[in-house]
Amino acid sequence: MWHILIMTGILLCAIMAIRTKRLLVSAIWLAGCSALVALFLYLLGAPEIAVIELSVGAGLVTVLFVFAINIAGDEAQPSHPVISRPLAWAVIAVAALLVGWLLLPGVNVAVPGLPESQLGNTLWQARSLDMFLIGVLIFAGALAMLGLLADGKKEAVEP
Amino acid sequence: MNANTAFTLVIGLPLLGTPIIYLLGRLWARQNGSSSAANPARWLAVLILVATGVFTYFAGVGATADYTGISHDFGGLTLTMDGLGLFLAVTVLALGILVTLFSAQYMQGEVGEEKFYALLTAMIGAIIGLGCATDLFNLWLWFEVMAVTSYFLVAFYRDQKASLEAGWKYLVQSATGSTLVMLGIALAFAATGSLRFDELRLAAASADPLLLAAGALFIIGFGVKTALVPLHTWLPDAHSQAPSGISAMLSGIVIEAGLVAMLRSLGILYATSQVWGYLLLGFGALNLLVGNLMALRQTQVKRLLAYSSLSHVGYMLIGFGMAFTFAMPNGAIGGFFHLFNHALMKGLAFLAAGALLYALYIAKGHHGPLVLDDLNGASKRYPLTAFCFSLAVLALGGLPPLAGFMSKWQIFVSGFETGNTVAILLVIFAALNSVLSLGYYAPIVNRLYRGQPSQTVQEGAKISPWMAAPMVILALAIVLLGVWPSLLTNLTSRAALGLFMLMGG
Amino acid sequence: MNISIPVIAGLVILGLLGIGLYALLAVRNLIKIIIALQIMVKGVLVAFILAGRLQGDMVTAQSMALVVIVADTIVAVVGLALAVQIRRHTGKLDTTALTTLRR
Amino acid sequence: MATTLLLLTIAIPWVGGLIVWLVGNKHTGLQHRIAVAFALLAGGAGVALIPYSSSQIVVNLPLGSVFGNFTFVADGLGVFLTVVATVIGSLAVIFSVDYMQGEDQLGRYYAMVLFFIGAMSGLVLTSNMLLVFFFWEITALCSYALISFHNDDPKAVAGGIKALIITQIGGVGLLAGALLLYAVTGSMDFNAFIANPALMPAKWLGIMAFGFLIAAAAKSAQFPFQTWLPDAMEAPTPISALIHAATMVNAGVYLMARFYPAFKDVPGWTTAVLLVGMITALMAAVMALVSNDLKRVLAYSTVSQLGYMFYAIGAGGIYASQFHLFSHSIFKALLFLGAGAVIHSVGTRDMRQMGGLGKQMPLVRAVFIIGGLALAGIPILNGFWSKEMVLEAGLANAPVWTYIVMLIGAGITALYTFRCVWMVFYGEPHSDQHVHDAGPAMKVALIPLAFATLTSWLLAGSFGKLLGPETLPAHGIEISSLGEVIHEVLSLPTLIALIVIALGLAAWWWRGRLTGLSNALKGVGQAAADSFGFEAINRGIVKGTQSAAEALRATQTGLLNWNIFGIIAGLIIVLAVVIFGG
Repeated sequence: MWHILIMTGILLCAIMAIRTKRLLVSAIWLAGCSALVALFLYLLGAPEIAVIELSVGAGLVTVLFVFAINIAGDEAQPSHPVISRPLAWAVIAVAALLVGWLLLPGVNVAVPGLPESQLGNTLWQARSLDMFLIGVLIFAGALAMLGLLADGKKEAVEP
Repeated sequence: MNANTAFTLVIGLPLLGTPIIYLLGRLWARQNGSSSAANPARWLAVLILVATGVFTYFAGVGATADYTGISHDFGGLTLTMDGLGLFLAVTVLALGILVTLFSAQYMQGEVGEEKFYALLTAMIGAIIGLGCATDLFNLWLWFEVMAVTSYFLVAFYRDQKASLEAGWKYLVQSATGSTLVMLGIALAFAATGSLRFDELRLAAASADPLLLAAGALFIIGFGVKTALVPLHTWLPDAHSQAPSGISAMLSGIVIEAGLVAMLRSLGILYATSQVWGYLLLGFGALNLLVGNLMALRQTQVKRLLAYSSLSHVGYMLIGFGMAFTFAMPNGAIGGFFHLFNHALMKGLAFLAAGALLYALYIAKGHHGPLVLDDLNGASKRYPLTAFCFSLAVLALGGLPPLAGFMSKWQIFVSGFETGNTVAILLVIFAALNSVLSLGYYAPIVNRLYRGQPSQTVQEGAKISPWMAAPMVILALAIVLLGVWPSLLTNLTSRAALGLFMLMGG
Repeated sequence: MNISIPVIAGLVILGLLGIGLYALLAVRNLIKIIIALQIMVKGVLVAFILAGRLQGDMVTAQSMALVVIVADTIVAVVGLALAVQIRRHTGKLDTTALTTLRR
Repeated sequence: MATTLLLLTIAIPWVGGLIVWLVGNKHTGLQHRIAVAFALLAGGAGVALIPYSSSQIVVNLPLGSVFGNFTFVADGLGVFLTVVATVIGSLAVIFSVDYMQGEDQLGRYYAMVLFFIGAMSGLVLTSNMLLVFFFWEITALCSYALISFHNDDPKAVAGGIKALIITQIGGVGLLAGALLLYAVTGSMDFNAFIANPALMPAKWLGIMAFGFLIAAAAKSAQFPFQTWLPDAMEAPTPISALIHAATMVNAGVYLMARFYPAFKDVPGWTTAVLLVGMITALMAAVMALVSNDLKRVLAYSTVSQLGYMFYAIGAGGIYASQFHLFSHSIFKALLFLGAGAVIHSVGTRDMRQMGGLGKQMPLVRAVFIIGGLALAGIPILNGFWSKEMVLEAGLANAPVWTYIVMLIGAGITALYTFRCVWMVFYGEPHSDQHVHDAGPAMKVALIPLAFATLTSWLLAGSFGKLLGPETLPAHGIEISSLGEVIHEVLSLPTLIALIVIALGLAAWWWRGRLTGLSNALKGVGQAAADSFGFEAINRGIVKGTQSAAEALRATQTGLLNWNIFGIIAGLIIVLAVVIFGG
């Protein structure tokens, strides 16, 4: 029952994040969505990742969005979509139907019990290569952001 | 040298070298201002890549000692340089080193030069790693690193609106595809409980709907990067707006890295369904036709070359489709051969177009697109570049004695070997498309060799030997592989073996 | 109501991905497009955890989910940086303003 | 020795081409000399190869996997065509010294010519199907590059690309056949297959036979692919002589002759070859009759004569076809080079602007008339002997009505040849033209060809030996002496043929009185001037493709939302295939 409520909440937040005209409000709906997803993950038995999602997804990313919206400006946009809404909905519905066709029977099974969690160990030992790559990724992302946001002329005359 | 150590260095060196390149370049730029002499970051990048190449040689000696390749455990994850991994590493390093050399003059004095070299090196490292991954999630992560490093490279001219636009479309479409791949990985994990290729392959023996969905998501997700036809729309924009060296890398190796990732993930699911091969063949035919028709009426040179990449991916897809559908070894070998040749040919074409673009526009501070009319009579002033460019486009069109002919031949052979009428018709369709492609390649050559140089050509700047040298090397390689195709058989057949082992053959 | 938890999770996954993709089709604002990508990734997160739950391998699932969160934050950062830069150069945050590259 | 010679024949021109290109366009004198030297060397190597002809493989470079062994065989057919390519090639290069004097970008010109000569030798000497295709395409590439040598002229560019694309479309037939050969027999070597065509199941053999016919028809400008050759006349004239009269266009005839023993039992194949040859011979002859462009007349006549060769092969007359090929290469090269000398000095190709040139250029007139008489089939020039042999092969093995059609073709040939000679060298001179005689290098090239036109038929016996069972065991050519040929030719049908040819000549003299007839045939003339609608078909295809391409460009909207739509559409398609197709 809780699950259904949370599901409704998640989807509602997501829809609102898309529908709202103002970007800041949109970012806040996204944060709400994120928080509910974190709760859902907690209920699914993943407390550690729920915490991380809460802090990164709902926290850090929202801050980033607010920051970006501050720079870019939050003017109301004409909301004429390029692709007519019914067509978009129809396409999405068909795609979701087809994925669901394959997915739902597969997941409709009994849930096994939860073993002891050892996330830390797994992260730093079993999947340490992934952690290394995350490091590379963060570095690359930082470089890209620096590069993109840097003001060309100013940098040229820097001593 | 110990092959295992060499392999570790091959993986680690480009990625660990990235921050060093950046810091060195940054410090140097701070002290000297960015528009004067050569930034040492480029030489460090070349040095690191060449060193990686040397280590790849030693690792390759070890990797070819037996058919399983050479493995190294990083924590709980294993990287294995099998035939396919070695092949991809050789291809990306060969093209990458030449592109870095080429960029030395091309990128001279651009703001953010050091970031360019750092990210280029990281991208090459990521592609090497992608070829060696043995874990589905790890494969995706290498793929994602490659994507993130390339976003900035595509949008490098961040003062140009068109460049930003291209980068934006590339990022969003890429990220969408990447998300679909992630979902596919989650589904595969949900169905089998494992991510390692070998375990997954054993577990994925039946047509579990989750695995079928995963396969479909892999095709679409990786297909965005590979530029399968309805998903290809980012490609002409990104390829035409990126700095030319990056266009060469994108077209020559990045989209093919997506293809390798797709083949790896579909290879694991080989036993689940027959349709993967048919889908590859279908997308191959579609890519051929759409790529050629779209290129036929282009007036911008780099955009034309970008569309022709679509059709060349089509040839590769047909080769791999033959391997998947009819278990034809020649299909896979030919596919990999064409992949390599395409890296050379399209790399050369983009570098030559880039050299002209540089001489005619960028050196003068313009950022206009290079249009076909600008090529008129270019051979008068730039005989070497014009010759290399002609060689590249004729090779792309599949004319002997150039490399593109031989790899197409091998792919076509695999189609006929099946003895299947549909496969044979598909090959004939592909051959006719090859003819159609001459409809846009040949006029380029004619333009280059006109007697009267266009106004833009007459006013063009000089092309330095640093730009010419990589082109000459690529041109020689194209001719050499055209007259001596078996030079590469060892590498390509091992790559095919790697693929077939994955498929459980 | 007698729907099992995995099915609910499956619906969440489908719903989030569907809404995200719909937004990519229908929304023109650049920052909202990044938001849409974020929504899709949240669906994938749920998918990873669900997969781990079904296979009883929560540890692997959570570590993957962590990587996904970080990786997509990076993509969001780069995307936002691009969006900001585009806004600086075109004065707009609209995809329909970005059609110089066509045909 | 044979190995060395054979490899030299291919390698010398290629090395020469490379050197000429590297010398650079600043040293034109040196470029001329190098090109001539290497062409002559190649010619020498080619001729020296004659005594070594045999059916044995002399070069074998194993390459492995799908590329097979690169094998070369110096058998009669190959050696003969190599000699034609290298010798006429050297004469064309010598001619070019005068013709191309002062032209820009000589390096590219000579490099391509020499590259072509080497590739042509390679094409006829190899026994590896991959290499056949390989060299086949190289000759097409060189032909394209040389047709559009004057890249500033849009007509030349269009002609080059047209030639390239049409021969490439035909090339797909050769490709399919070659791939079939490898896929079914597991070997790229075609000699084993020719000796034993049963290696191939009948179904595949049929596809291969007709695939090769398509390729040969496209290469030799036969019906329905004939449209590219007239447009190829934008090439510099020595190129027209070398590539589009004497060598490359013969590759199709060569291919048919080479594989005749393997395909002759394929149902309908010989008939198809016969009919293609017949239709082309007649149609092109009519088109030659109404054209006013000197080079186009010669081009149509080339197409028509190639039709005779196809006809002979269809009728089983391999020797006749090859002998006609031999004669034709000589006299058509002579005619083209003569025409080149005329065009070079007059500065136009339109025959209506010429006339009365004989007085200013007596030597050119003399050799041109020799060539013209050979083309018309007047005894005792080489064209007479070979054409009669073709006709007799037809009379012996083909339906009589086809023989009659070919006879009519011979009459028209005589008529258009005479018309052409008259319009160029006789009649009213156009006084406003400044005409100068041919240069010395041109004469050096023309005189040997004229001499050969007069005498090459004397080689008929040795030619028969060259193509005999020792070097071509599967072809069964049994002609060993000149006497045999003379005996065969001098018979009643020859008389009939000569009468028809004489009628053709007479028709020109009486052209005034035949106005009624010519008015009646005006429709045919108009249709012929329009290439019997084939040009329109070509244009239609090109236009259709172009507009399809233009329409498709609308799909690249540049709008991110539509791009994403593409991704989702792709996802739906793939999912649907997976769910419903798996």
